[in-house]
Amino acid sequence: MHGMTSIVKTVARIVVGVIFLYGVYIITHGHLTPGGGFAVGAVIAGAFILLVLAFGSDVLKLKVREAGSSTFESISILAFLLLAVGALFIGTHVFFQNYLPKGKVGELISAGVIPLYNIAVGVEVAAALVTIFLALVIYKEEVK
Amino acid sequence: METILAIIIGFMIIGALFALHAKDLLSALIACGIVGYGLVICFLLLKAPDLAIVQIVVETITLIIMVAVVLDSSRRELKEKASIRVKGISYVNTRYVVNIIAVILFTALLLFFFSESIDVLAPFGQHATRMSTAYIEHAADQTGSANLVTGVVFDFRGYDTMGEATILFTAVIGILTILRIKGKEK
Amino acid sequence: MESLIVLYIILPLGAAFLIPLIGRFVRFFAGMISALVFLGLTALSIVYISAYHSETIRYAVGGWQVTNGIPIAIYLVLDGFSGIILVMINLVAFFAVVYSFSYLQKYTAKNNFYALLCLMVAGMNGVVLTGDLFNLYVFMEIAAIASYALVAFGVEKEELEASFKYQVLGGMASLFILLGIALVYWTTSTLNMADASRILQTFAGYRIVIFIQLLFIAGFGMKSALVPFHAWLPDAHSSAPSPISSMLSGVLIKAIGIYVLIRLFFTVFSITYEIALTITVLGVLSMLIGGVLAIGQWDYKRLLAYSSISQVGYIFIGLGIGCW
Amino acid sequence: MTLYILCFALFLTGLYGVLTKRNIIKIVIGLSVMEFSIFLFLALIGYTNNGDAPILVNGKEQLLFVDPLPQAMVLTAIVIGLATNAMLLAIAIRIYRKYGTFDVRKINQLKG
Repeated sequence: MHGMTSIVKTVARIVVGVIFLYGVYIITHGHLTPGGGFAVGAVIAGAFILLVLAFGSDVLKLKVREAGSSTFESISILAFLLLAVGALFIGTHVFFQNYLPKGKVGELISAGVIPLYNIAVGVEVAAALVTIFLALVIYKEEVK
Repeated sequence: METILAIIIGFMIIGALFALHAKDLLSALIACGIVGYGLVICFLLLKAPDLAIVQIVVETITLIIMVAVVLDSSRRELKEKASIRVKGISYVNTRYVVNIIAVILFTALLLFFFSESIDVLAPFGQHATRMSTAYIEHAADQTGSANLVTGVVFDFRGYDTMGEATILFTAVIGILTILRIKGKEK
Repeated sequence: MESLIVLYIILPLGAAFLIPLIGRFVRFFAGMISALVFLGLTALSIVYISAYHSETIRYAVGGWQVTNGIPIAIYLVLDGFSGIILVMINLVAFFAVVYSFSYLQKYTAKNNFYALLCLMVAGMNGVVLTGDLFNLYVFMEIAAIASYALVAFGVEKEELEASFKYQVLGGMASLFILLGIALVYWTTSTLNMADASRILQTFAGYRIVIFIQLLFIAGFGMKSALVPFHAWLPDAHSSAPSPISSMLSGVLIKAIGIYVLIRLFFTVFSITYEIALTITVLGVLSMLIGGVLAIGQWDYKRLLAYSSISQVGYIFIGLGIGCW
Repeated sequence: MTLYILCFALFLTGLYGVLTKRNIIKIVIGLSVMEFSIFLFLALIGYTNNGDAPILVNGKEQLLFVDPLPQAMVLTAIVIGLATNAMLLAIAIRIYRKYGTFDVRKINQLKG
């Protein structure tokens, strides 16, 4: 896959950092402001897709990245499940109970497990979208 | 408010019809984008900022993937013609005309049945909450989340969200399975 | 003992999430863990049937209590009927895994096969156990998407075509069902099945209820290969790997089609004469057409698929007559 | 009520596309239009006149909110729609490479 012109590359290099920063902002404030795990996942995946489209890459490198992102995905969704299962052993022993202290409404560290779920889902969605995109690109490159 | 929404939905219907009838697949995709982004504006008007954010990014990524699929194909669609030509004389293609009449009749029938059957339900803007009354009243003190949608998605109905993350995982495994180069070992 | 009910979801999902991570390094991990999970769940279902056959177990996920007389949590419900279906799902899945050990020799990407099978079983278990309409949709989609990918597992021409047909019809069916669920929410403002049935009683005989019921018949009829909507089953059945064929017509069309329809029509809606007649007529058609079309088949898998369609017809006749 | 009927008309437009079009990409577009109409439908159901977006803001007195439950349902359904679309497109690209066309009339190895 070929990259694009140096104008696109330069702009992409600057913009990607801003997009990541925006993603991190929404994910940490997911329980306070609009947005949350899904939006962030898609935003970060968009940044990755921008990088791949702008700079281009050979198939071998893309394959390494695909393996990495699918591993990330499995780990993060497993973390989500473990967070939910953890409720079976803590507190009142009910599946999906919010077992951490709730804190004060409107503060950054509040709402118990919700921010953790948010982060797990965010990473999962981002990794999933990146894997889907890379799988399509690799298939198109390998089978002509 | 209702008029603006009605106009936007009207545009979305026109966009959808254009997308389904465009000759070039790329312009069909762009027209499909009209429907998707019109939906974003509707979400904003309907006081659903979470949905607007998610829809706008998801729509963009879907468009990128769809364009990537379409871009190196021939992009042309084989059309069914309204008239056929046999030995220099042109006849009206009866199958085409019958199709159009059937579609119009069926649509009118379904729309009529739908509009007749929904007249007992709550009109637009006068929705009465039942299950979500508790979600609205107790979200702040029982989940600690200031964003009620996040509270519902991750706490009251976190089980649904786990299912949804699982669906994305399933789709990824499925796509990796479908797009592997060799299906069988020789 | 009641709280073990969540294992039906956790164990297959956990296995499916672990397989891509560990299966790469340990050779027989995928097959062994899925066989163990399904065997364990079969045993658990048998214990449930024998110990709790006359009572219903309810489990509120998240521990949310009933407030102002309205259930707000997602409930998992296990009664005698769902217990039997659970035994069936997990037992057939166990045998499918045991058979795949040798069947999969010629295929690549074995780990993905087992992961998808685990996800499909998790989806079906979730559908059978849930007492919540939207949750039903979510888990139905897990099972459906896993089965789309499994039908195309061989990635040859026929498999891809069958999977595409199945996806389009299945996707349409899912959207009909989602529209039906949205209409139920509009009518009742609740998603809990027991609560919704209480409110729908005040709407008995209205056209909106008939509309919702028709949407559900169309949607779940497509999922269970009832006759006007049966086109996908023979193709999918004959193209899929053999273990998946057995899962498809053995449990998938029953668990996410017929079981849900029975659950909805016997517990949530009150049935009018016309709807019961519609179901019965569709069942008779399905029985006849499935049987007649089976005569001309020379491929054994297609023959069996048409036989399944015919059997689905018998089940629907029973459902229709039982509703009167 | 007009809004709901328009929304159902959008649903029927998508259904018409799925049932009559013979091109894989057009079928995918039809399915996504049907999806969009249902998302809109759910969002319309949850709207309350003069209601606020369901977010608590410190120091502001809010009494009436839009129903958050349909919004949560749409949030879930959007991602499900993305997953189904991606699966369909993966199959579509593979079919295109095998047959050289998106036309379903030319893709008929299986009979019946």
